[in-house]
Amino acid sequence: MAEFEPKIVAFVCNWCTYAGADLTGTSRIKYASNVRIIRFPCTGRIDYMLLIKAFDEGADGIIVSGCHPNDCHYTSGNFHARRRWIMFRDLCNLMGIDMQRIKFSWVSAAEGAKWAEVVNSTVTDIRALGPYEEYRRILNHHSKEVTNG
Amino acid sequence: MSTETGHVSTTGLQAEIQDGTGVTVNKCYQCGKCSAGCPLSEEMDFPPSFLMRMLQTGDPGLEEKVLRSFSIWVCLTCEMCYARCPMSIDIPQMMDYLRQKSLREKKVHPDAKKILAFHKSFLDSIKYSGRLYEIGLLVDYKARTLKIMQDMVLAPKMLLRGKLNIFPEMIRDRRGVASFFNKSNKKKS
Amino acid sequence: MTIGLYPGCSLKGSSREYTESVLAVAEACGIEIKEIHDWNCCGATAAHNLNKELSVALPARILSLAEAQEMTEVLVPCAACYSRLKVTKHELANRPELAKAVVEENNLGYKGTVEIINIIQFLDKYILPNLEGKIAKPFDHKVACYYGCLLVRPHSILQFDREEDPQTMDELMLKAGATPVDWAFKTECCGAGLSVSRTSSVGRLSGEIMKDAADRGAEAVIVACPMCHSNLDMRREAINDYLGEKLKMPVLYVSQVVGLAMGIERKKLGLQRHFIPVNIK
Amino acid sequence: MSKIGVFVCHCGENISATVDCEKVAQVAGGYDGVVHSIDYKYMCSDPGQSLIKAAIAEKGLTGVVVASCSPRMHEPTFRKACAEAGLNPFMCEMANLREHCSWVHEKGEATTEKAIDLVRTLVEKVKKNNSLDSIKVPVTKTALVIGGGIAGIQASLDIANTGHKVILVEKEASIGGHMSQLSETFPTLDCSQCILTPRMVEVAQHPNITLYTYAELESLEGFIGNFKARIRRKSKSLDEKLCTGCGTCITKCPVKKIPSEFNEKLGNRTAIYVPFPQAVPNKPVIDREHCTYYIKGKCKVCEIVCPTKAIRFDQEDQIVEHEIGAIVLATGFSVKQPDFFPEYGYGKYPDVITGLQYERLASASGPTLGEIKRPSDGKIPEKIVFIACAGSRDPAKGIPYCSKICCMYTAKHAMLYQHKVHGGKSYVFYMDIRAGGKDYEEFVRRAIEEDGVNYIRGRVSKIYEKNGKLIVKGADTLLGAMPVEIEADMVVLASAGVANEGSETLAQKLHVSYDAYHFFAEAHPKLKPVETNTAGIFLAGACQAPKDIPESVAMASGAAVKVAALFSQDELTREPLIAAVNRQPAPVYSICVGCGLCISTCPYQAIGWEEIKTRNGELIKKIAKVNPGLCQGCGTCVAFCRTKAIDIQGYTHDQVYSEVMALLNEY
Repeated sequence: MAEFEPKIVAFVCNWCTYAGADLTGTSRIKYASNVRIIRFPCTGRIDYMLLIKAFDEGADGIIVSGCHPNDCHYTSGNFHARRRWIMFRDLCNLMGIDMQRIKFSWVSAAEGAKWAEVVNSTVTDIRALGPYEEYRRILNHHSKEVTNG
Repeated sequence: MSTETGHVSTTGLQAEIQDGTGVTVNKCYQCGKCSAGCPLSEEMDFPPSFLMRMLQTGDPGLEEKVLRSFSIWVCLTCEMCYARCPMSIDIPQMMDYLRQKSLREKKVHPDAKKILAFHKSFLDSIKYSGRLYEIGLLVDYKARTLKIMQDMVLAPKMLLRGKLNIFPEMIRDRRGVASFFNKSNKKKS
Repeated sequence: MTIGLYPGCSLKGSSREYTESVLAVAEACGIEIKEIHDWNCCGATAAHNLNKELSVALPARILSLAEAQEMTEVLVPCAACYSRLKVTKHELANRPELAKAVVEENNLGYKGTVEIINIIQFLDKYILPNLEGKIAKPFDHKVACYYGCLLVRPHSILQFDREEDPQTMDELMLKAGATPVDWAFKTECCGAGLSVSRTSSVGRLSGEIMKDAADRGAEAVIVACPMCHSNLDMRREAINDYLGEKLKMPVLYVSQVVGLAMGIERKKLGLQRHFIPVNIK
Repeated sequence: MSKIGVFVCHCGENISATVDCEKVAQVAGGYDGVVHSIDYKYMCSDPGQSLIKAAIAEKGLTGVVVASCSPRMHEPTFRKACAEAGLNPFMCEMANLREHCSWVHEKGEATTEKAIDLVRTLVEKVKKNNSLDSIKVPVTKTALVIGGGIAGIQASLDIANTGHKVILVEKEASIGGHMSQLSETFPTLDCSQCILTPRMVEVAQHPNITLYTYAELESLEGFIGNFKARIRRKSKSLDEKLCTGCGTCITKCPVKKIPSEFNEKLGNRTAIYVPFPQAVPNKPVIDREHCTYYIKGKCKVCEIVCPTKAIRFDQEDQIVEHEIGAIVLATGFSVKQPDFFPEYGYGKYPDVITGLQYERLASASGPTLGEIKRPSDGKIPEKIVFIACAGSRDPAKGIPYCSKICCMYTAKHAMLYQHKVHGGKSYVFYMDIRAGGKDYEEFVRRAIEEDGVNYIRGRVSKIYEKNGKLIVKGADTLLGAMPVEIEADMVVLASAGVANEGSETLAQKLHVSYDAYHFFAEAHPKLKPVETNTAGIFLAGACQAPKDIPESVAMASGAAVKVAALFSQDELTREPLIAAVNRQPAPVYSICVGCGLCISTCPYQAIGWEEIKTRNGELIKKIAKVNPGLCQGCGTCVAFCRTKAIDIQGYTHDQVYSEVMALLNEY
């Protein structure tokens, strides 16, 4: 039987992680091909409802990656992202979203090799967790509740 | 839809060393710091960095020379090379691996027979009594090497100073310890 | 306070004075030492040279025994045994599948709870604090502290002192009233495992060590390893052959020096057992 | 209805070797709204760009997706091509098939599938793109140069000579940097100071240059063309206008045994000092850490002897503010103190020294007036050993990279030794000789062939002292790794060049990136070597990576041209990727509820209030308003806004949600 290949979406900032992933390419470091990157100006821009949307649309895992603390191109965007994430996490817990499926990391423009590691370890972890069918069930459950009033 | 992560392709002894010890032979950039610091490099047929180079070529003829070399037996595992290696290559572990392979394949350098005999006598002593029995070791070693006279001066002096036990110290669970030997022998065959 | 002891084979035979001195200083400070019951040989150089599995299985049994006998801290005076036990503990911690196999093999169980300490750490932690005011006879001599290979290497695992130009034994000797000399052969190899099979190599390696110590004005070489001791002391003939001179400098165990400083009688420290007479006080 | 064109690039074989480009183009051609989809060998080439322009003209494309390399590489190229064909440049997007796909995965279906997913995502995004107009901002035509070494000096002079103002900030008491410490320079053996000091004087006298020595950047705000810099001028305890630089205070200062930084601790200086005799400005500063007055409250000898009464003990640090249009970072490098080499005994044996210390010994203005003498006893060494790669190329010690300059200066050191000590013997332990550069290889050969320097290929394992000699234990790897032992009188370690301590803090102040070793990162390793990721901030010299003098100078001139090009415009166009608050017709006006959260989170204070009033001035509603001149487009406000009333161009809600949906749903 073919191994489960998870669908993973990466939300990354333009200045650090996107550039870091470019460096992974320039350095020809190979990594798993399951991850698709969506570029943002800054992790501060990432509206966490997008993460929910990604699960809605069938993602099995998510990576959010930006600059290291203090290295944000916009001074403090990554701190805002972190602060909001703390609140969002509680919300996720409440909704029953599996936190293991969302990975946070810091990858700078110089850390090409680290990006490959982040991707590979995420793929391995999500693969071990299996497809996110549970979310589909939550979704159905919630939508029933809504329709039943 | 995933592709495997990249890996360096090596074959032959290089690959075997990599699998057996985690040492990447190709990490060595031939600076020679190991050979410069090795206390025994002048007694070796190939100093450590030279040995690494031979392995790097992947040439079967040179690999054979490595397994038949005296170097791997005279190495004392003092760990100096590893301590100073700029690339942190664990040469001592690699030496262990090469010795064991050389022994398995009956390629031990003729001049290393004495060193090997000592190690074997040592292990036999442990197998028999669980601990090292020094007189037994010496007697056994002499029997293996026919160096009857060697250290004959030393033994009486040691006895006189209470440094040698006439009888071996036996541990209780000798069978348990001996079983390690049997198991690891079986695995090899 | 009870501390476990793994003496190792040499300390029961050719270097029993090392054990005697360790026990003597411990006793003088009221520290109870309990030998691991039914211990076996760690396999030393021979095992890891010839047989990888054995080089783990033998030390693992020792660690398991100590655990089963409810020891939390085990003193390993022999530097070679210390290195083997620490390396094995490290391997077992990092390779769970290996740890599992070991447990299956020795039927003793293994959790990895025992702390392994070397002689310097032992003297530093348990003897020195008791020594304040007990230095009866400061060991007022120039000494060369010889650490050898296996007390400090492999540093990534042992994490003891500095790999190059270590200092802990020097500091200890300073406290015992001695004056450590600054010398260059602190961590050079004495020839160890080749003692019997290639005595000439030992003569050269140990000879260089003794010569540098002598040139720097040391009156004694201080060691923490039975193999170093037997090479520097018992192989003095080979050393002198190599050097072409008659060096009479004695070689003492670090525990013997501490014992002498505490005023423990020489016989209890096993000084009479040395090949090269210890003529200094 | 969108009419999208998709252009898949092979990038020679860089993409097509692992991605089936034809298939990508074919699949994309079937997507809703895609009216044109082709693949081509080199999209960025002139014919490639013509294909895009032709398609825009012929098919009336409303959006373009170029599937090729990273947008960080060629986005400007393709946007410009679109603009030339009459399409708004912001209607062009790029799918990164090279750096994020073909280069990092093996050939196979999975890789092509990923490429297709990426193209589809961008197709859906571009459908939601808006035509945008660039924003114009004014330019302040004053440059700030940070660092007064050779790179900073060169950049300052070049910019000043184009007629623009320069503010040069140097943290030490004199400009000159490392170059002022050097003896002679390779490969010409020019005296370093002789070629540098005229430049230093030129800086001091240039009408367009304001020089702040003993000063550091405190903070920086703003953006390209419109920075505001605050500079801390540390107190020199001196009224510079009154001081004539006569030096009486220095002669009389009673604290004389402070190891001189300039002489790499091989000589001493006083508490009131100028770093070296040719310093610019040649006026002293008081080192408050060592000055007796500041420690004990009395002394004041300098004040008493000063003929012009210029000493000011109560002087305080001063903060000056400047409007700046562009910045050149030229903070240089440091030499790693090789105390992490206990096996070499640096710090333990006084005669084991660094290359930079050797420069001071060899310099005519140095503590030995150019004679090579051992620091321990002043004897002239009869045998000297140079060790290359003492720290560099040593991952175990944390520096895996090559410091680049050591091979050459080591050859020079050995050559100078042979010139100065007749009959002396010199040895160089090396791993490789890296002598790439005009006349460099010839220089090394000269050292070996004419001056008789002994090169030994191998690394040294240990150095120890015996009977006044340093025993160097190495190996000769060209002789079968044979052990070599040399009894030397002196050993010189070619210690690694490393980033300055605190360089990451400076990088954070300026929002420029830095690499794993804390050197500042250029915007592109090949095509943008002097730019940083932050527009308007440029790099010069060894703060980017270790480099030699000619390279530093060339880079400084390069950075100066970038600044001059910027200053040649009266207005700048900025990417309009900024935030805007939703506006609607009456009676809603805006869905902004005026909570003010965006105002408090904006890192640039770019958001303020706007009052919507009736014709007769009655307040209807108070909403947020973005100042387009200040907004940098980070989007933090967007994520915070509860009513989604604020959005950011280029990354609008519509765009990013479309991307997520397209990515996870195949057609």
